[in-house]
Amino acid sequence: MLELASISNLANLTPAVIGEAASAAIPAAVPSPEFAWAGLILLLPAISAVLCGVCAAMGVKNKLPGAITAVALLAAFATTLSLFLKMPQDAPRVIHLFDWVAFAWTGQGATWTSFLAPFSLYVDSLTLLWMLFVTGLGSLIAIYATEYMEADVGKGYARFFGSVSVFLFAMGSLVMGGNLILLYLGWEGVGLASYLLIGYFYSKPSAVAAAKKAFIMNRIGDLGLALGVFLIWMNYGTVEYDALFKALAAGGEGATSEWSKAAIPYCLMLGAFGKSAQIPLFVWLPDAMEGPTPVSALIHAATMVTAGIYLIARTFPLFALEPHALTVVAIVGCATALVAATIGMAQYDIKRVMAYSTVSQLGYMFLGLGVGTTFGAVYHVFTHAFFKALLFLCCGAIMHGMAGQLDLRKMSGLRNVKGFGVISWTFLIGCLCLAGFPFTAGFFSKDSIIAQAFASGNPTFTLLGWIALFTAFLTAYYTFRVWFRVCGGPTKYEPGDEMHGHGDDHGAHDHGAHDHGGHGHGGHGHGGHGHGGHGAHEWHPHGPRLAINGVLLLICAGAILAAVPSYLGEMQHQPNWVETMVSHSSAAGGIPSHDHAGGDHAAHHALSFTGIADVHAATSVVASAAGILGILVAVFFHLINRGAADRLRAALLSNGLTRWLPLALENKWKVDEIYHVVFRLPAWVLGHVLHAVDKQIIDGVVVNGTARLPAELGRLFQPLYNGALQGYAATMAGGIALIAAWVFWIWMQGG
Amino acid sequence: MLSTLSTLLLILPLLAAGAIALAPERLSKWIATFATLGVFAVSLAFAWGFPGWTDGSIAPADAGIPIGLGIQLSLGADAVGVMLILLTTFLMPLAMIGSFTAVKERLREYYGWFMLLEAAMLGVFLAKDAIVFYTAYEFTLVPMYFLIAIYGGADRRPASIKFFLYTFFGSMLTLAGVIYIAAQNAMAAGEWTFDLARLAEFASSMSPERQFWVFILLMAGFAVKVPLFPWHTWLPLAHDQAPTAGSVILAGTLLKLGTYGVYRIALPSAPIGGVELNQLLAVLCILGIVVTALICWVQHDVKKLVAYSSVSHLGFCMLGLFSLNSIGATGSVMYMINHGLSTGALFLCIGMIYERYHTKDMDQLGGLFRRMPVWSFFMVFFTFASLGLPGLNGFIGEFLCLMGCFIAEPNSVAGYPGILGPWYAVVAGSGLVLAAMYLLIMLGKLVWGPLKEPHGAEPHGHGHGHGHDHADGLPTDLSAREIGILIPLAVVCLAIGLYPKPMLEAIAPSVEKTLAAYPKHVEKYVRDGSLVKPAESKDPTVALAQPADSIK
Amino acid sequence: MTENLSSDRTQPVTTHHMSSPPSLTLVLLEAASGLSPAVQLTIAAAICAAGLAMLMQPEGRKLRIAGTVLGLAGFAMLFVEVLKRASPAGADTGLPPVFPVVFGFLALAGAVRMITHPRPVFAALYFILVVIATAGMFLLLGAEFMAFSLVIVYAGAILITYMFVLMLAQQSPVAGVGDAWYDRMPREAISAVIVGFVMLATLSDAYFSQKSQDLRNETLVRTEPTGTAEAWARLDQMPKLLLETARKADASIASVESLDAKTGTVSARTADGAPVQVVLGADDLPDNGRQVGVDLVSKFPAGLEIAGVVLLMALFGAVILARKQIELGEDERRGLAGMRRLTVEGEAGGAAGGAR
Amino acid sequence: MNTATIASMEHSMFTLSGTTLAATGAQTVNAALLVSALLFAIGLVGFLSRRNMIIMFLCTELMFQASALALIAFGKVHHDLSGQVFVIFILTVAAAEAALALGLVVLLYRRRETLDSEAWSELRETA
Repeated sequence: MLELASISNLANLTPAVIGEAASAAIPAAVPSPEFAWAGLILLLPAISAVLCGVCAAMGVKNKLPGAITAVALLAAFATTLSLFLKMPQDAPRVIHLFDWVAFAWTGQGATWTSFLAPFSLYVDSLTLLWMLFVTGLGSLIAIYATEYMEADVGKGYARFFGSVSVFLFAMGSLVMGGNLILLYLGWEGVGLASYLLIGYFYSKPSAVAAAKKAFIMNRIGDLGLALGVFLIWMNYGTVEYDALFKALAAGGEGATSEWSKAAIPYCLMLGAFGKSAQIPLFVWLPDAMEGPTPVSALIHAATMVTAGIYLIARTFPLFALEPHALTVVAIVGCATALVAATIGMAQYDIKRVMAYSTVSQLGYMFLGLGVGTTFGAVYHVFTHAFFKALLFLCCGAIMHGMAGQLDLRKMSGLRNVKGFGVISWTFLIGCLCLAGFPFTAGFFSKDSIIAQAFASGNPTFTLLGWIALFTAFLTAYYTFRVWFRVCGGPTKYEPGDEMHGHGDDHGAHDHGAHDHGGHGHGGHGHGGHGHGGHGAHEWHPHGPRLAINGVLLLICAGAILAAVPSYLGEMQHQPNWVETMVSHSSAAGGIPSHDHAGGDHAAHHALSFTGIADVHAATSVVASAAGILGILVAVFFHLINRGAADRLRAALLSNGLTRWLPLALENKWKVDEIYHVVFRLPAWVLGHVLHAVDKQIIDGVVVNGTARLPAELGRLFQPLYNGALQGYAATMAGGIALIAAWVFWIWMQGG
Repeated sequence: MLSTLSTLLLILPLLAAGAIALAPERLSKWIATFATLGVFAVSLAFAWGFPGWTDGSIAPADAGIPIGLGIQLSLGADAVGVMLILLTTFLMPLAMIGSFTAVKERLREYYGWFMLLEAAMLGVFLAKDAIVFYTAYEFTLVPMYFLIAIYGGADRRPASIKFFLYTFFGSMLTLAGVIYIAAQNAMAAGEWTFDLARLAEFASSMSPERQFWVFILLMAGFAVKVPLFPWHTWLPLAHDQAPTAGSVILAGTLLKLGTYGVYRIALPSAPIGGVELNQLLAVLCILGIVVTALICWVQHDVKKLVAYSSVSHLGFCMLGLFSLNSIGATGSVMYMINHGLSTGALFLCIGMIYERYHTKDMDQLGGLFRRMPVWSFFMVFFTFASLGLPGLNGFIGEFLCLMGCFIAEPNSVAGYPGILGPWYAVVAGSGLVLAAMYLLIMLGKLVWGPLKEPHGAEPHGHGHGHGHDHADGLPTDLSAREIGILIPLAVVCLAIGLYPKPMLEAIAPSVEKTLAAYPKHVEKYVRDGSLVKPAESKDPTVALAQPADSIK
Repeated sequence: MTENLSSDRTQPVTTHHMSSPPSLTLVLLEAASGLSPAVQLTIAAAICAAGLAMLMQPEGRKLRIAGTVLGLAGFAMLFVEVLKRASPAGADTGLPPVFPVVFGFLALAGAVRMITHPRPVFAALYFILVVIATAGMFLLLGAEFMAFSLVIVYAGAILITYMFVLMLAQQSPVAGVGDAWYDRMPREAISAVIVGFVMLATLSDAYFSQKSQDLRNETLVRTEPTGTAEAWARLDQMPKLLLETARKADASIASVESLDAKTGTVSARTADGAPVQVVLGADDLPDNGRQVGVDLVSKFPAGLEIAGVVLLMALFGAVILARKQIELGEDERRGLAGMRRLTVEGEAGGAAGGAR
Repeated sequence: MNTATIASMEHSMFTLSGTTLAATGAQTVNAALLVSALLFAIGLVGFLSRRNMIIMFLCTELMFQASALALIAFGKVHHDLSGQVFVIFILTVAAAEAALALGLVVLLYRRRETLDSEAWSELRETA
């Protein structure tokens, strides 16, 4: 028994070993043309996008685009659900829809003689899991948005829903695509949708800049992904998952250079970090909050940003081949989690707090992947999708009701305001989940990640585990800072400056038109938007109506129910549902052996001070403690003694030694500025220099100089052409004389 | 039948030019439009009956009409040529229709020159004979010169002169190379021929030094035309000054004459030179990609920006070709076509703006989405097509070009010995990011943001007026005619993006034929480090003996 | 005038050379004789050129005198050198050929004076001197017809035209002070002289190199029989003259049958039909004018026609030019009306020219 | 005997005092050629250096003279009268040229009131 345990422990030490064992375990895919209707999951959003485009072109002035999208997404969700129910999950299924990129050549000695990337779906339990919450949350948020965006009906409404549909299509092909090229299509497609939606309020320069930034940051990641794809094809001759896993299982025949294999995970990692806003590339996500809040909820919290986790989970066998890759993932994830959490503590814009919290939670997920629990990571993706979407939607609802107010210093005690009850209490649920309050979904998922960090026994991972625990404390603190500030305390609020949110941008650039629209939709308090800053006296907050409240409740239920698999798992002593799903997928290699034999080893684990033998149990206790501690700190600073927070800040600022801390946090560690100075500015200057070089030197000196050379040579002789007859005559006569002289003296003498 | 069609392709535009010259001026645009549509139909018929889609052969295979000195007036193309022909004939009617309101005087000359231009361009793609190729290749300069010089912007004179002289200068060297090969061939074979296939066959058997120099000569003209990096300076100027339709054709097709020339003449004729200079050329491509992308970043003139982006994009295209493997070269050909479509469309979009506001300065324009949502839709669409969004046309070519470059490493795992390798692709790949950067900056300034219009150009009142606000009779947003031009382009872009397989399958065999001589040379190059100088050439006697040999 | 003086001085120079008393010229010549013939000729040409260049300077009488001396010395050197080459070896005991030298000096002096004289009318008159001297050279070369027609056509016709034009164009043809500035100032004399020098050196070397000299001498001798035969053949083409000439030799001749061009023997018949043979002498040849006339119409009929056409066209052209009304530009009209010109260029050109 | 005929013909015409002063044919030819070369050079110099258009034309006439002399001299060398015939043509051309050129000069003079050839310099590059 002891021997077995130590072996399994050793196995845990080096993920590579797990990986090799696991990659062989991925069953071959079964071609399943009978499930071709699964293509509807992609087709429906695409159709919806086209219809929305038609609506925009026709100038439809009602909520038709929203309805189309909501219906299409619901239908896609239904299709996904039925696929989930009908498809046996013993082995992945490949559903070939049509040939997309495909060509072959004779090769002349080349190992690979074709490049095939059909438009096919690779459906396994991981795919289904992802698609379930993508389409599910997608449809819910679309419904939410039908109400949320109603001020824009007839203006940007169709554009909004068209972009959402495009997003769902792209996300679908990202997740369901049967090869890396299709994944790349989805990868960039979600980038496009994200670009369009962040820049939805296009009149706001900040929104446009944020959209641009998001796309460009993502592009850097995309480049990494593309390089990874090149490497994969180079080594394995295929970009299709099924063939790739087969090749991996066979030991990767054809692979000759080690570096090219070793580089694969790092390239893919870069792509994942870009899309999921991890440390080098995380700065775009907070800025992305310029988009409408449903978008933030759907794309920038629940679904798109988890694509990086999906990518690593999907290609986990490749990561498993390279021993250090997962460590890097873990370190980056953990660092991101900590940094983002620290920034989140000091932000006043509640949406930004949520954005940094998203970055931080994504860091957890990467940590989970890195320390070797794909299950933990995926489970956290799953729970996070619900509770973070919930949190964003709550923020959105508050913003919707408070005329774009997002500053937590300017709102208080909203729970008592009429119409904000549902928001406040669902918000609380979301916060509890995020803070990892015991027995919420977030608690279980986060715990499984932290526990694995300790359980692996690797000292690096243990350190990361401690950091993660600390981060959990910070998370709880900043989460409840928001809640106590906004929903707790005495009731007090002031309206937004109309510079945020959906209605305001039109107010900003087109007052006349908006006043019209605003009054046209009057009758439910929306007129207040129209007046905005002008008529603050008449302003009063208005609560959301059915669509928003209903969706909030539904998602809240989802966030709560997300914990159910864990309960079931604990009670029935079997792997929980998500774990089962993950273990049937390509990410199976990252699931730690689940027998509690690890307990035998407990004496050595880092949390042994708790006295609990089981690492998981010990982690649960410590993490709960950290979370509750964080909440208590928040209670002190933001509910009981709100002045204390400001005093603390002032005290820190007044001390020269600690002065940097609040400043750094409030200024987001100046990462944007550093990037600007280190990358953007030099490139910009270089651009100007190169432009000058191009214009002055290449074109001016070299090209024009060459062209001017004959002219200048001619100008040398120009004085000869003085217009005087005799000048020409002299030249002619002199020429003749010289020719004659040459003829007589040289030519004839020589001859 | 096929040869009749190919002849018809050449003759129809010429006839149309004649008709335009004779007919009343008000009919010019209609003759041009229907002639180009007719040519498009003929080219479709040609493509339909074209037998070489699957095997990379050149059709029709007729010998052609001898016109003395071994020159054969023979027409034919491989699959790549046919695709470029289709691209040309597809873009021409759009360019013609797009000129209806933009050009208001000297219509007869305008459309007449375009007809001649089309004939010349088709002549290049259809040529099987080096002299026919060269004649048509050079003749494209004449109409384009006049189109820029007469109908261009404020700086049209220097732009047109530079365009003409620069490209002409380059192609003189190409002609020298062609004639050198032909002369050598005539000396060896005893009779003159300019048949491209036979010349290539002969040239690729010449001594390494000769191939090296011949390749340089041949490349000289094409490098200017493409344009490769340090020889690109005529392009932004010409694009900036050319009328919209001229820019469309310039970007869409004329630049492809250069890439097609490399593909069809330079690479197959002197494989040793191609291998020997491969790294240098790839470095130039990459420099072009990165440098011009950075230059794009600081442009204020949107047309110049797109023009510089052409240089950057064609860097990708040539990089793919110079990767010397099927993947890269197939991607390169895809890129040629897709660059023609998306950049051509971008120029059309910019032309539409220019017609309305008479400025291309991005500092004076902004937030046009508010004013022109339909235009903005197309602008965004084609911008994303241009920056290689998967699902649109630009992606697959770009991806394959980079991939081809990436896998072309000396000890390739994929069994493709190549000369380039991952580092080249990584640096070139930064072009992807930079492309996103400058194109999105362009969108951010032009389409998004607060509305900004040049002073005095603002139409009456507020809101999305659909009245005829501009003095030119153009509506605020696009007219039906303009939408009608852009929709076919958008549809084709989308179609290629969603189903590129037929094109790829047709391109791959042709490309492989063109590059047939390369694998063995590349292998030798990788082994010896050089083809021109053998590894043991440090011995001075050998080094001396080598050129002497080659002279014989 | 100086020219006449110098031509007087010519004789002693050449004689000195022949009889070798020391003089500066001789010393120079002696020194030069050590050089190769081509170099000697070139040096002589250079001396001529230098003299001419000095002569052309409008100011400085001393300079012009020096130029005259130098030019004459150069001419003399050239003549000596050239004539020496023509003489067969050891034949320099005889006197120098007077007439060619005299005519030559006259022609050259006239030409030099023509291009240096500030007054166009005098230049034209000096040109007449050149024409007459050249006609003398023509006579020496046996071209009497051309000599006289040259005098008649040039001196008689063409020069008169020039005179007319000069009269027309020159407001004050004889007012010495009022000479136009452009007549007094040579234009870039030095460069012109250099060009002329190169031309002269080349030509003289080409003419008088030993090779061409030998060739010419040989040709002169070799072609003489052919020339004589051709002369007789020309007589044969003129039956009337032939008969006349034959009658002069033998009055009994009634008709000429044939002329042997090689020997100049005429086969003729008397009135009664008896055959007579007469050998004609050199004096019996037709004169140069007749011979040239025969050659002109028999050898160059087309040229003759074309010459006629050219003259006709010149006539037409002259008529048209004479009838042409000058369309004056605004500027010229203002100028003629005594107003200030509008364009600066005319002013500047005139002013700059005047300063020169 | 026949070879002597032509030579004696000349002597018969220009013998002043016996044979002493008589030049041989070769000497005359040389002198004529020299004079021709000099006349040509002087004419050229004159053409290039004189500003008066009429004098310039006179200088061209001088060069015509020079070439005529050379032609006749070479005709003498070859005992061929074609040289003299060509001189007739030269005279023709000279006459025609004089007629036209002087007409032109008159026209030019009437335009600018000067015979200075530099008054007409419109061919100058003005850059």
